[in-house]
Amino acid sequence: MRSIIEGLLYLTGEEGLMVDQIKGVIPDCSEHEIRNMVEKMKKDNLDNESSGLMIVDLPGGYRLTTKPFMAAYAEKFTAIPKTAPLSQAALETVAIIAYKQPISRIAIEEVRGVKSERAIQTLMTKGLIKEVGRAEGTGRAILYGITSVFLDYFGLHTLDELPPLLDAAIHPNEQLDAFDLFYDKYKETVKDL
Amino acid sequence: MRSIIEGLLYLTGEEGLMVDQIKGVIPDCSEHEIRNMVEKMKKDNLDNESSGLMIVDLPGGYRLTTKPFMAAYAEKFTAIPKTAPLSQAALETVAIIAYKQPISRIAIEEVRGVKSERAIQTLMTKGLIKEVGRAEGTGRAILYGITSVFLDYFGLHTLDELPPLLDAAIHPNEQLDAFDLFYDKYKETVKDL
Amino acid sequence: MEYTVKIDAFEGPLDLLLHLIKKLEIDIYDIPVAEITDQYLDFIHQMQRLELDIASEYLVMAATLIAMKSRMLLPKPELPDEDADESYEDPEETREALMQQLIDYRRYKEAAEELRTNETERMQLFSKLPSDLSRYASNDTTPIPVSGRATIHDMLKAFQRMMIRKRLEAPLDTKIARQVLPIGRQMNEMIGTLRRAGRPVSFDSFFQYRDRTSVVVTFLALLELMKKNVIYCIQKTNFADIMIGLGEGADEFEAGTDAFNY
Repeated sequence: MRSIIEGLLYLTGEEGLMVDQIKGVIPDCSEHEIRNMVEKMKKDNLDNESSGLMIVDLPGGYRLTTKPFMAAYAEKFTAIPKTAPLSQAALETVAIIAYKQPISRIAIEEVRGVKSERAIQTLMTKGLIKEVGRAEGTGRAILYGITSVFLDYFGLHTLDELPPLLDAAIHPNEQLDAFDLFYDKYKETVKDL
Repeated sequence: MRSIIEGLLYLTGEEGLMVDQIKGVIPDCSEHEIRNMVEKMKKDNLDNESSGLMIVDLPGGYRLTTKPFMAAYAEKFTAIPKTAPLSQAALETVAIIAYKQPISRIAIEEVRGVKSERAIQTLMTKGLIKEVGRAEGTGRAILYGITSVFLDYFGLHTLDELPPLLDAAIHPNEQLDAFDLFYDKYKETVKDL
Repeated sequence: MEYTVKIDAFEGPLDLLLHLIKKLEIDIYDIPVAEITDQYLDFIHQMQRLELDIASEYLVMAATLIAMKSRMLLPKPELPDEDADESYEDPEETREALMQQLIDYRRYKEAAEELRTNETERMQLFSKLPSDLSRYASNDTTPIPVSGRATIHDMLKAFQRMMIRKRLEAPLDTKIARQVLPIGRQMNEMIGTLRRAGRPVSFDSFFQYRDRTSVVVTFLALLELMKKNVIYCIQKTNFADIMIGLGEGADEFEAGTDAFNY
């Protein structure tokens, strides 16, 4: 049971793991048993100096996270030139902007379900997106769109070359196949350049 | 040091953590010390039955994953799309490429006795193989080789870990040299995929 | 002989031949041409009778086998006939070549089987998505490395993962959304969380279920607790996480669970 909880805490990462979800996976355990077990794991993790991880409370659940001392190392880590130049967050955000432009920050956050200020900031400084106007109505939110740097960066000639977005939420696998097909063509194009 | 590596393994998740990156974060440690430490952590994790996590090898680094027994629970909780296993045709094709690279489509088809265009296509889109050059002479056929995604996909640290061929007609040293020649290019491929 | 296997169970004529060799317990180094040809043709006929599509490679192999078998039945010419239009193909050489091809193919087939084991083992292992480390990044102005740029593929993969992540985030039991969430209970729940944490907790972490009702109720509970001085909120800088901690009024606070129902 302890190992299962540990595994699930890892997989759910920043999203956190609800006690209900643990109960769903280990139906024989009462909420009380689960909470006791996690409290014990929490304590063990804190006491264990050779572990860089700890468990924190969420409303209705828990989350595995790095210990506070790790912040300095995480900072150092991000300073290392990366092989993957754009983070998952930035890639998600730029995908939404490419398909839905012009789009406001609030609308992006609705799609992603998380704050996207930093990602937008990153994309702006890298020149992949720009402000393309203001929304009508109160607030007059900034609207974002992609730039020619975006096209260049992703190896596209025009925006029309973006693969059509299928109903990704319902058919994730088919979606990937469509991407694969597109990817072939994309590589061929690049080769000819 | 151990706690730092654990923390970084958690943060990088599926992306994996390269030995170089660990060195960047803890500059006082030699590669040798890092590798020894991770090997120890690997063993401890495996021995520890109350842990649901383990560390696996990647080319040039490591990745934190759940243990195999977790698979049934894990599927529901991971945000990483599950891929279908390779078809028999693709698997045979990639095996031939791994042992005989660089190799042209025609040469692959001679070994298999059937057309292999589609299998090659699949392997390309999955990033398991890449074009590594052109054959001399007329036609200048495309030559294929494997990528480091291949190594990761099959859980190999280096190409040396490929299972030996039954009647070893391939000289292992030749194979290695060929591999070294491409190695830098592989890295680029992975980045591009 | 009964054939219970379909032709698409084979990866081509070589695979089929290997199957027959194994089934008939033939020594691969000494293939009886007549027998293997008969068996092979039997199989192909059977498939044709079932009106299955047979790839041309299978028919080419059939032709090769028939040619080899018939030449073996003919006497060998005493001397090479230099005037002949076609050079004589020694059936022994053809047999040797086929044997080599089969052995070669079998090696890779076996290697592929081992790789299948690796693949299966690998598929049992799962990892989390990389954490968003942007909050640790000191500046985002680093130029984009040209050699390591992302592709459309990366972007769309990221998008797909986001969709899966959102599906995972949705409450498991959708009925929750229709239940009345008592604010009082939510307030108690939040205080409990803060007590267990023993330190301030981020504002975001209270909004795990993203359905409208629970967001609204949680937010109202927060406001109510703030008004009563049970909790306090701090934000260090613009856009930083808002942290929520227990305030002075926390000790004596007790919400009736039926209070403030919505």
